[in-house]
Amino acid sequence: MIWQNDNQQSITVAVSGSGGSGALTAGFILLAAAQRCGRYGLMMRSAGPQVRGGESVAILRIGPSTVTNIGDRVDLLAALDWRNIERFQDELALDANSLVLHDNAAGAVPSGIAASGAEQRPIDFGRRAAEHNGGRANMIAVGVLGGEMGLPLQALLDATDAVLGKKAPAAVDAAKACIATGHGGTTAGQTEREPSTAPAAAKRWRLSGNAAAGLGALRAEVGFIAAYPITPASEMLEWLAPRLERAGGTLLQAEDELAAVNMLIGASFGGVPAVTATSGPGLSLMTEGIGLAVASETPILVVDVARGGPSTGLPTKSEQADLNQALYGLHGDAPHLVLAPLDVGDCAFTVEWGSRLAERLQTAAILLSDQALGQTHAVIDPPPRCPPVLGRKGVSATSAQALTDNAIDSATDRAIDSAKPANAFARYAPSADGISPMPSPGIPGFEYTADGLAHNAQGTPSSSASDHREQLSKLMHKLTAHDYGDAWARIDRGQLADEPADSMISLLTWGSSWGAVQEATTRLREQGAQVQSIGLRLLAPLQHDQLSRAIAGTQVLVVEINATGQLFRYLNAERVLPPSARSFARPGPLPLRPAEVIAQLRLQRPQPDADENQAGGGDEHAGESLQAADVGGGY
Amino acid sequence: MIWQNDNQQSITVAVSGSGGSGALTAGFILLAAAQRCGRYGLMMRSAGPQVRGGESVAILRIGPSTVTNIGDRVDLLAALDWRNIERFQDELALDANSLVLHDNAAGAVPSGIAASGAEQRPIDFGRRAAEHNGGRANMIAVGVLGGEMGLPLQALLDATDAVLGKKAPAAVDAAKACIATGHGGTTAGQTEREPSTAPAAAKRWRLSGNAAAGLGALRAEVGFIAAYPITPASEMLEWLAPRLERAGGTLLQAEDELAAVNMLIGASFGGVPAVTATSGPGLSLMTEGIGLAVASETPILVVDVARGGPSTGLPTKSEQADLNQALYGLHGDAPHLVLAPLDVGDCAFTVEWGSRLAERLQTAAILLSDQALGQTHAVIDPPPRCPPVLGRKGVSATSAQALTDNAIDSATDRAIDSAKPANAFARYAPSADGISPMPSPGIPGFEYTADGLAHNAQGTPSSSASDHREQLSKLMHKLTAHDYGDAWARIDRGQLADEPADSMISLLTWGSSWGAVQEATTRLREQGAQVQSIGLRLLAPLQHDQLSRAIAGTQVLVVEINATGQLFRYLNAERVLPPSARSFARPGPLPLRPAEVIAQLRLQRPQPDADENQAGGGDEHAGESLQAADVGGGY
Amino acid sequence: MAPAMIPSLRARDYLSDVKPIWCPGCGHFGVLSALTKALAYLERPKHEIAVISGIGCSSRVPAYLNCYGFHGLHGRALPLATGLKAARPDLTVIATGGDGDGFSIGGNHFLHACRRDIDLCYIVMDNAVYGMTKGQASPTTPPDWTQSALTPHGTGIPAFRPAAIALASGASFIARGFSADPHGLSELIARAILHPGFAFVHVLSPCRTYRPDDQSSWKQAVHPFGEHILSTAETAVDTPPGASTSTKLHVQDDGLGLGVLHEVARSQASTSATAGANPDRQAALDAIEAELEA
Amino acid sequence: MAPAMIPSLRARDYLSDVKPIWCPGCGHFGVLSALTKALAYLERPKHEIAVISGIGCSSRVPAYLNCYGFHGLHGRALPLATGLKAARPDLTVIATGGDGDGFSIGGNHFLHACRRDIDLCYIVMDNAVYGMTKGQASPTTPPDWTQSALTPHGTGIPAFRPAAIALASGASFIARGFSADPHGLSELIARAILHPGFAFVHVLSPCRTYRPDDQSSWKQAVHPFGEHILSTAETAVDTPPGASTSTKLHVQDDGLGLGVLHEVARSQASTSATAGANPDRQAALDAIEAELEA
Ligand SMILES: Cc1ncc(C[n+]2csc(CCOP(=O)(O)OP(=O)(O)O)c2C)c(N)n1
Ligand SMILES: Cc1ncc(C[n+]2csc(CCOP(=O)(O)OP(=O)(O)O)c2C)c(N)n1
Ligand code: SF4
Ligand code: SF4
Ligand SMILES: [Mg+2]
Ligand SMILES: [Mg+2]
Repeated sequence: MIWQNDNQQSITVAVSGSGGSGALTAGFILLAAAQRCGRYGLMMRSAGPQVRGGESVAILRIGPSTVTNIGDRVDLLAALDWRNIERFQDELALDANSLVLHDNAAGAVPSGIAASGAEQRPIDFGRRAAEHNGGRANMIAVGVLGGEMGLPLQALLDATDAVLGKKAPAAVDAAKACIATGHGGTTAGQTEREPSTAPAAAKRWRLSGNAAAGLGALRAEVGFIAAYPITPASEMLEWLAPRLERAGGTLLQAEDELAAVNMLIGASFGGVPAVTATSGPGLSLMTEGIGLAVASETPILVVDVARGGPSTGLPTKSEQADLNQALYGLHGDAPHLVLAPLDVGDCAFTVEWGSRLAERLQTAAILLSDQALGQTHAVIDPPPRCPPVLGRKGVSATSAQALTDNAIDSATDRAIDSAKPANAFARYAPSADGISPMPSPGIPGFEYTADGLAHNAQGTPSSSASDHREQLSKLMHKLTAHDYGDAWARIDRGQLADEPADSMISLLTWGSSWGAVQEATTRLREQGAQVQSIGLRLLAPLQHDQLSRAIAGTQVLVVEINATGQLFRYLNAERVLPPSARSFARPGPLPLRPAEVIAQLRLQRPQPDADENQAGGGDEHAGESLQAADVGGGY
Repeated sequence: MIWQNDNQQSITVAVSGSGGSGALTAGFILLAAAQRCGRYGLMMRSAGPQVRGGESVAILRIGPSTVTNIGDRVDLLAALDWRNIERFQDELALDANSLVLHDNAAGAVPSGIAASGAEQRPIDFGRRAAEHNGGRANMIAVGVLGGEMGLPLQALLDATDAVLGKKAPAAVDAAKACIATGHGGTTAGQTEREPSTAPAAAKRWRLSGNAAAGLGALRAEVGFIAAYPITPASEMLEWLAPRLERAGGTLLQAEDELAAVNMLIGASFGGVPAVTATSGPGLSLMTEGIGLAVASETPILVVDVARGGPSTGLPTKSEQADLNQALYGLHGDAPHLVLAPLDVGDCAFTVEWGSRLAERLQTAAILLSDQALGQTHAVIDPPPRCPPVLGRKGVSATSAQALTDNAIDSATDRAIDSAKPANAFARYAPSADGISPMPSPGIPGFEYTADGLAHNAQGTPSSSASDHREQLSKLMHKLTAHDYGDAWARIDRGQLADEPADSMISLLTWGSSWGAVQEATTRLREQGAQVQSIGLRLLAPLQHDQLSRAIAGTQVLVVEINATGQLFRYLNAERVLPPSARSFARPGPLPLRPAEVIAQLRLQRPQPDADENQAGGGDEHAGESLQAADVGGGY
Repeated sequence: MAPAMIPSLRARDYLSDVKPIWCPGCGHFGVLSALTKALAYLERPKHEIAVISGIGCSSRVPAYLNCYGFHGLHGRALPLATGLKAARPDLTVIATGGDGDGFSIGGNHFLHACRRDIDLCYIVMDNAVYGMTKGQASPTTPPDWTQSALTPHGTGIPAFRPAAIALASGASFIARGFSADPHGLSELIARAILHPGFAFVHVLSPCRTYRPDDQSSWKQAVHPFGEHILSTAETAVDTPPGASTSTKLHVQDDGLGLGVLHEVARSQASTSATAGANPDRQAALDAIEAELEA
Repeated sequence: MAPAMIPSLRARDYLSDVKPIWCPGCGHFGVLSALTKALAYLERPKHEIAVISGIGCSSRVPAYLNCYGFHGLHGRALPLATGLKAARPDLTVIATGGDGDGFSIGGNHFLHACRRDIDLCYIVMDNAVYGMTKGQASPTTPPDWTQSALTPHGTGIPAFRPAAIALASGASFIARGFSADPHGLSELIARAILHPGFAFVHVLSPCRTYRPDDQSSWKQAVHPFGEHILSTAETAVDTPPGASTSTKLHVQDDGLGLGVLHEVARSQASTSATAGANPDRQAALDAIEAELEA
């Protein structure tokens, strides 16, 4: 059954157990072992409501090429015990082709699991662990699963050192002994189903999306972080705390999110690129501050590792439902950047890009990660650096000479943009690209006061209509005039010619849904369909013309994990979708599966008497009938 | 020149002067006088940046029928002096048909004013005031203007008592003497140009939009208010403070907006309808709390008296730029109500309706007033009460009997919706209309814990996908299933048949822009155009079918005062507009004038080689080229 | 004034059937138990009680009781409770939460609730850590605690002193209890509920999971806070040295003294700017509308 | 320690050419003047100074200076200033604002800035009213002030005591000045700027427009705050009565005593959880990336 999950030759395994059973540790060792033998993989985890020590499940998918989502189903489940297993029923997705390894000593297979029709194979995890001094059932499971997955024993043992490294040597030895026992007992272990080893040069990284986001901040030369802990964003901050210090920078734990975002603005005003991370409730508290960053033209990046909403919502589970707030959540017209990474590794790329764009454009950037990216651990190829972006447009501070000359240039682009006026420096002077030079405190001759009140070019508060218009259009223009290059989206056109055929389907998505959508694309193509997938990385400003060109003439399905079709509505607001475009949106917290997307396309084959004109007068209700739950009407 | 401003026979006059000159007092007396003789009117005011005592202008428009906006131009300006008058140039809108009354003692007419071509008539306000002991120039101006406007002297004198009532009698007498002097000197006063007196029964009210909003809260039987002061919302609270006490209720000044919104939730949880008022920065701070009200199904109403944005923005000036935040500003999918009053009196109607809808639907309502409504004083017909809305769906608390019976009914609709379960009361039980009975603390047998975490029907936190979907769809369903009746919009179709002709133009707008749009409609009709105007009062949930029907087959222009066309984009997001619909959006702070709307329609006559297909592939850029400033791209 | 032995008989009647998510050994169990004991002692009917909380392990309390309850937003328990009490003075309103909830994100409301001195009982379960978000430093964490990955060198910031802040802000009742002493704690909670003003109960409530070693020492370290000299005079700042508990609080508090630390009469009559009863609402409305004609 | 007479010669060099929007006679003029005097006395180059404020009449100060400045959000001056100082320790960072800005909406940041004891000078121009929003009660407004339409019977809440809160929260320097005494005030501000920790300067700064009668009495009522006993020992709560200024602050402060109320050495070394210099950023990044292979 293994390697047959799909044409990608991947396998999905799960380890479940009650508090203290070590299901997650088992998962981490398997993932690290996959990394060690040139495979790719990812691991999601799910836990019950207990703060600590409750039941939990690790679900891993491992494959020979990049694994971007958890797949449709679980091939193999190792159940260490059955405590509260029904909580994970939906996540586990067992079926008649699955195999369940369980310990008879833990009781009968629960009816919910049995109902899946999965093959049941009792393995006495507990008894075999007891053979080793300090041995534990979860390590027997690692051995068994590793064998079934074709992971060589040595890789498992090395991975054990890497994962348990900080534990007492005796515990590590006991774990290794159990793993060997488990591995030896599997047929797979004996039939030498070793995966093809990847080229030695191709190093794989193992990290979570939160760590990748932290890495992106380091790559962007961020020098200041202030944040308030919140699930599921805290790990990004915890990853960064020691590393930012090594790279050179300051991290502050703020008293709340209001403080955090304003601290960022202070540091950035001081010339130091600044980032924070939060989740929905914190993002709500930051909106006033983000608006100040926009109006005062002080660059900041806010990473939202989204969880299920509304309100306190589902703190440990994922949903893509903060898009509305990220796009539209500021009072007044407050143009800013919104970006979203498309997979775990892309968190590094997109955070770096987002921070650099914010710096260049002197604005706030909101980056939408989510729990499904942030808390997923993956084995990936090292993610690329973001495209080059010019740095903050500054003023020359090197010499008194520069000041006598009143010359202003930028450390990075050398353009002379403005001259120091006799009186006050015109911090907000209009310019061709909408970007005004931004001196940092400490530079003589350019003293200015930043302001969140409507202001004139000098930054002096002004309520005149003309100043307001001038500054507003400067804020908008600098964002739209910038050339974002090709990174605005990932487009997978497969082997198709440049001009798409009329019968082509475009699967349009964003953020963590990309993986499943892209896999659906591949599978559909293999079934002969003409499909392309587009994952938007830059959500605002929308790259209207590029997107139009990319989807021109195709049938568009917009895929996302939220109840109201937030991306679909946004693209309609921007008038970029054809009237025939449809929405597939459903709430979280379950991760999107490729098969769901494929099933939607089946559902969406043009039906002659469809809902095209059901409402009066030429309007279109398209998409609404296709969404999960009753999401008609207008929110 | 008077009465000839337009076919509505209204007149617009302005009084300007430096700090302490009493320009605003003059305006208030003129408005009160208009009220006293059966006229309608409104008065806007504008002031310089000084906190107090700076220059200011009162602009009044008075007419024989309802006055909904300030008009296109100023007929008559009385300048008490010229200090910083250039600050008001844009607002004053003088032209060659205007008349400027000025005091030669205050210096020459400034070039900016003279350039308008207005007739200049020197009047020695100062000298004539000095003839009276304690006399002041502004009161001479009241007399002169009152005469020019055809207001009888007695009305002016009565109005003086009403407005200056609290001042020392000597000051009031001096004012009256000056007014008589000023009035006597006008030709109008002598030619008995008395306005036709309105039927004695028809009483006129004089109040600001903020006061009207306060009245709406009283009508809605609101019993609790907590708020933090902010311009331009404070006056609503200050109006309410003593009056809520009289009507029976509690008002608390909170330490900040975070506290205010959570205090509301507490009071409402206690069974007491609760309202707050704020402006953009405060609304930003309240978004997390509003989301809690949505998720915990605790009714609250938040009135946003919007000012110019972004950030601290233009605190004393108007803009309709908080629509995005009101619609989309909460994290997660958080369905709620968004409403906007259409004129000063409609603030009473819409606040009452919004509060009652929130109560009925157990959700948060955001009401978008703005500075142009809130701080405008108007003489109007008493606004109607909102349509009847059933009250909060409660439980019976009258007797132990009811409890033994486990019967639940509502004080208002008597439906038996749910029975007390053996264990915990299912506060969030699904029901046909999506509304679950909400007991107030104090009622035995229905104890429950409200929660902002995802929860099951009992309110117990749950992260299961099925509970999440069930509760989310309940939140959405209760809003869409409700029958909002006809109050969702004001539609002025004029004399047209029910089914609009193909050549008909629909002017679609919301909030404070309604007045100018509606007047433009009337004028265009008189020019032979087929025009209807639609002012949306209920913005979310959008009444998709009704709106579709109303605009079916027409050419739609969406009019609003913000830079990015927020309503236009929202209606596109909801796919309710035809592809030919266009946007006229420009930023504040200048009030919308009917002539601007008319000019836009001229601009928008179909141009053969229009921008219909300029971008690739069937998408539409419609509207963007028509907006003020450069608002392309996607925010 | 000290209530007699609290009968624990009916305490469990105040518990709902929702199972706590707390880790085994968590201090918050003791607080929950003390709270139910206090309610039973006071014989408050559960439907007349509302328990309001923020977010955190400690903030889960409302759902574990079968009173009315509200599990609100992180840091906002006090304004929610204030709104409820102001609108419904007939109810017994109790706010519960943690040190992060109350002193970090909720610090401003703590200040102003103390100032307002509204009749609430506020129980903070202080474990000097953010339990719920997995072990970051809270305001009451000692500056040299290095176990959080977010502050690997410790916060470097002296711990927040809740009682001193409450005193300086005007709370009229301040007590400190220990979750491992549920009887003593239930007595303090009962007195706090009875106190007609803002009654702050600071509870040392160890986090077994994230502060296991540091907080096991509390058991040895706690001690009674001097004598319970109760003054109905003004608060410390206006009181000569040596005269009142308030001064003791300033000069003797090591953060581990248990008991009532401060108790004075509530200093003001009302918490609301305006408040009125409702004899004939319609008549009042008619009169207000009539004024608009003038 | 007390600086010699402050030469007012170059003070005006710190003024921008933006005209204040303040009402004639507003106390804030005196504070602006004292601040420029202090800066001139300290001979700080204006480009090395950043003045950060919130929103309010008082918060307009930055634009009236020609230093670097930030006119931020209502209530958020302190976090903005904290972020700036943490990122740019080389700058002299001064925060200014009003009583509403600092003690009402900004109360939490006030608490935590005092605790953090970061090297900032925070000048609050307390007029016991919200000037900018036209005369509502602020936290420092006496409970019986009835002139605001929002609180027609007065707030009924005792006034907030900024110095006591600052002390309880851990500020290492607390002073009180009077705007009508710009020389004394400028000396206090200069000392506050020199103090290497969080230095809070509470300035009585009358609002001529909304508190004309109430605040004219301040001129008569202010008096020196005891002697300036400066202790470098710990703060009041751990100090026996009678030994330090801190105790005086608790027992003798009527809110009108001028001078340095409290001054101790800063209690901690750092304000940041982690902070590092940047010898070779790329090398560090490479090493961090390499660890991801393991
Ligand atoms: C606005 C917001 N910010 C952050 C969080 C994340 N959060 C939840 S609980 C908590 C801290 C809880 O600590 P404490 O109040 O001390 O309670 P404990 O868990 O220790 O009992 C935090 C930071 C949140 N829910 N909302
Ligand atoms: C979030 C937010 N809430 C409210 C306001 C309105 N507001 C502006 S200034 C101010 C009070 C200012 O009072 P204070 O800080 O004492 O300064 P003063 O004007 O008295 O000098 C308020 C409430 C705002 N700008 N932002
Ligand atoms: S994490 Fe700590 S505070 Fe939270 S339940 Fe566990 S022991 Fe208690
Ligand atoms: S309102 Fe008061 S505080 Fe504001 S400028 Fe005028 S006098 Fe000063
Ligand atoms: Mg805690
Ligand atoms: Mg003030």
